[in-house]
Amino acid sequence: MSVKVLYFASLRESLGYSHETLTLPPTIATLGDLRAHLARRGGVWEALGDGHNVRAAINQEMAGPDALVQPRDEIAFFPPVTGG
Amino acid sequence: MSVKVLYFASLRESLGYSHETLTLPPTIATLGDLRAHLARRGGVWEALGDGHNVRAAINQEMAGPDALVQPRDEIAFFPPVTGG
Amino acid sequence: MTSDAPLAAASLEACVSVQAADFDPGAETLALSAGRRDVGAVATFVGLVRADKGAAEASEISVMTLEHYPGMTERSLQAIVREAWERWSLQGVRVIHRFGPLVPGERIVFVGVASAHRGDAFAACEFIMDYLKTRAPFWKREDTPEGGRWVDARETDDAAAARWGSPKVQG
Amino acid sequence: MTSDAPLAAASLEACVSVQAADFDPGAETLALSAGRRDVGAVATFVGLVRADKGAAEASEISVMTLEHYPGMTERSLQAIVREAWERWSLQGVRVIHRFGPLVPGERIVFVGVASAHRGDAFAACEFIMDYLKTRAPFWKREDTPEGGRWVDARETDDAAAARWGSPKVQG
Repeated sequence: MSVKVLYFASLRESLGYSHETLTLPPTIATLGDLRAHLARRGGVWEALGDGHNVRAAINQEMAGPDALVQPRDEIAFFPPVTGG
Repeated sequence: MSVKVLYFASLRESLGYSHETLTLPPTIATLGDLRAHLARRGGVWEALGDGHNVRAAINQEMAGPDALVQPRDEIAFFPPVTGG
Repeated sequence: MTSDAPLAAASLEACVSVQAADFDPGAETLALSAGRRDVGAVATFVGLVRADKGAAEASEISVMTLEHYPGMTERSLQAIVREAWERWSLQGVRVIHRFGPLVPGERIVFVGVASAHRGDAFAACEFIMDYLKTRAPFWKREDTPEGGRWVDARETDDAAAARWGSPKVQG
Repeated sequence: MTSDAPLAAASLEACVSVQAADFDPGAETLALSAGRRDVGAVATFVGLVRADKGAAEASEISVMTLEHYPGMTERSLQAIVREAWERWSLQGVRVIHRFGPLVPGERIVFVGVASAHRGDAFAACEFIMDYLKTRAPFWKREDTPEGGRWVDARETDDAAAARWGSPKVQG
């Protein structure tokens, strides 16, 4: 399946780009799976791995690692928010 | 001694006037004494007696029944406040 | 005035107004941060006259008249502000309270607090309102087409003030 | 809109703005009670950019840039407002949050709440700020003459949001 992935703030800056469209292997069912998949790219991508303080949203709603990833989802990764 | 006494709000309305200058007998030492003294006038003045919800200030500071009354004090009686 | 400076008596007097005239809450809010780079938070409160007095009343109020105790009113508001200034780290405070006849929809009171952080600004603003409600010598009289009555003090206001603990301000 | 009316989706959208432009807190405050006779309390909050970042920093910030997640930002602010509307008896809410580059002294955020009573207005206003701080997708970057850095999330903000109990708004 294909999903759109967005990156924000310090994560966007360190990765060097703000979004990508990904075709995912069938082994990826959850947000946690997707984070691990991206972290395996190594280097700056390890920032998405376990133990790093990264939050996520699916279709513009905050989502945890067990949330299911569906085709054409808009998935975003970002550091804890600091507005207000 | 002589003191100035002020009345406010519903108390002023029921008594029919807003202030008076009183020459007090020497038996009156405290605010509680003064309230009892005024309540003994009877009629509408009983509103100043024990058990009635009347607050008092001496020289524009809130004061309790044990506060001492001094010559030339400005003493005020009024119902609980309702501003804001 | 910085948050570490002692609160001068002149500043205390300048930040409290008791007046018959209306005020501009927008201008007062702007003034609390104008020209400053150290204010991070401005919390304000505006109290207004409500027409609706609930189902128990026969009709809406036409006029609310605020009586006050000139002199003591200013002193008590200044004491409330001084106590807020001692409890929290503040950068500016403004209190305006009107007296005289007011109709529904009119403003009664403004409290504005500036601070570096929002927690201090919110807490001090609410504290000042709670104390003002139970300590400042104002009395409301409501007139309706059927006649007038003095507003009773509310126990909920005493409870609101009590949650701030033992005051230095006497009540 | 009365306090008993359900909050229509259109009203929810109308009361949240995410914009680069500045806003007028005075006009927004006035709008919350304009033409009404049932509003007794308007509580507002304005957050501003501070130059002073404390003793640990080498120099004052020259620019603060707010990045956000268009679309999700509006949705999350609307969810926060909806939750406030369900928790308290409110008559009006207005939330404005800016994005883009801002210099010290500039306004970042406005939250205004109208209610019959001050307790509801204060609580809802502070609740919205606390939730906005921990739930709305904004990120602050500070630039000083020595370089820039992204602002870390603060534990005190999480604690402030947690005191309101279990949210329906996800975080």
